[in-house]
Amino acid sequence: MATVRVQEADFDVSAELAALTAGRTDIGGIGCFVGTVRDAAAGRPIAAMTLEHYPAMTEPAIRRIAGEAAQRWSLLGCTVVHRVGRLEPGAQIVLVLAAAAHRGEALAATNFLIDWLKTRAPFWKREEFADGTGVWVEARETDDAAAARWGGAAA
Amino acid sequence: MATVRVQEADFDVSAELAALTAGRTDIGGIGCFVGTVRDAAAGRPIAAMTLEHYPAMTEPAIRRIAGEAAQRWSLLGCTVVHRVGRLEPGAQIVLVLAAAAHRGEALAATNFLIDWLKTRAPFWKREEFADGTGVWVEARETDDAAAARWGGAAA
Amino acid sequence: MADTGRPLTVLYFAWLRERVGTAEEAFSLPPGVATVADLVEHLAVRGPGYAAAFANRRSVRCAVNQEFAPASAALHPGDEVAFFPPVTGG
Amino acid sequence: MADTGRPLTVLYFAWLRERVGTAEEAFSLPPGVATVADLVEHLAVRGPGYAAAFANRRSVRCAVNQEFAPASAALHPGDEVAFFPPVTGG
Repeated sequence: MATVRVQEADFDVSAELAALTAGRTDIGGIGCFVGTVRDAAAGRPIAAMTLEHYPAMTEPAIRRIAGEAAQRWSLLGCTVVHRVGRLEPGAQIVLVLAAAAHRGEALAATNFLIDWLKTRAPFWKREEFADGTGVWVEARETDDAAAARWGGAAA
Repeated sequence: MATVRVQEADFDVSAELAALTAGRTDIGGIGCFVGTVRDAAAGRPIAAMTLEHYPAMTEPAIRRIAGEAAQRWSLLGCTVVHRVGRLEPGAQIVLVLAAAAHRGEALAATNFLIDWLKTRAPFWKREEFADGTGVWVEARETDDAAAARWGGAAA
Repeated sequence: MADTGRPLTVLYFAWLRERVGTAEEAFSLPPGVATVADLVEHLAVRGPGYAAAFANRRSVRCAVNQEFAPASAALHPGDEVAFFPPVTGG
Repeated sequence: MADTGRPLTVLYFAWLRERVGTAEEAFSLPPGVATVADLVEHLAVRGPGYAAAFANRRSVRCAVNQEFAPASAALHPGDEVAFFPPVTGG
């Protein structure tokens, strides 16, 4: 039921929303999160960010967690699009959409899915500075704490 | 700083996102909620929903609460669009966008703003049935409970 | 009280508007009406539409000058007072 | 153990890939390697790139057959084992 894609191309939020809700009149609300590339990391300006992933694992893992979220919050639909490759500041990185009969479920599922993507989906970000050097982003402990809130389902 | 509009016309989420983030590279995430018209109320099919509001009060009240949310969650931008008039099942009713450096703030602010809109913004919905009769929607106690979670700021 | 001549504007929304039969009216602050609660008592006896609108006072909310206001809120000449059911937007 | 001939596939991502110098390699399950932890010990002494990749074992995560796996996870011929840093997507 979930739409899951990992792609280099950008995505259009309205088009994804339209696809999620097409022909449906039982949806009361859609929660949404769009992640974007910031121009600085720890105060240092970045020129770009490159995302790598583990293709054989990524989509199945996201699909599984989206299925769990759908059950847990009675979702009527769910979309996850995650970009990979080189992205410049301001670019969209990730989209989560969760549709439900009521807003509480839609927003809780959106929150859960983005927390899970940040802590359990096999993506790695490398930041590139103006001088051409780069560093792999280190995982943030606050992200693990955010995912741990959800209990077993996030593991 | 907030963009607030009450209008009969539909809205385009991508266009609102683009306007919110135009020229900015300090945003890390945008939380979003889209409310839509459901085809049934308490099990009874509805043909349409008509939204009435208190024009002199609505936009200033939303603008004030958006300003509070911006302070509380260090928002980098915020958009609220609420439609009025006659809307059929599947139509978009309300849009909330909240942009922040990090996802936690963006999603918390989105949640707060939609809870507040449901319980404190002067809109009233009238459901219209297939036979032409209609009823004014009664306020749900769960909505008040959702708004009460936020403490003083929601009052 | 330099302003006693300015009328009160009273607005009605949703089913209060339907029952009262008008969306807006203006009149001088009636003698003895100092608060929102006083105004409700004054309106409720104006006729059957008003009586129906204010029959269940617990279902009526009020704003004075575009701000939510309790029944105890003071009224002044020139105020805009709105009566409406609990809100159901979003 | 009908399948001892099938090689193990080992994948490296992010800075582990950079340090090891390859994204993927395949070899028969070495004698004495029964778990992920055994494989890490085996790889860490293969050369300076491997040694650097596995120097801080607390920073290395593993998946076996596309599922996150602890150091104690058993390995079998034909498995796909991936090593990578803690994830940073989203």
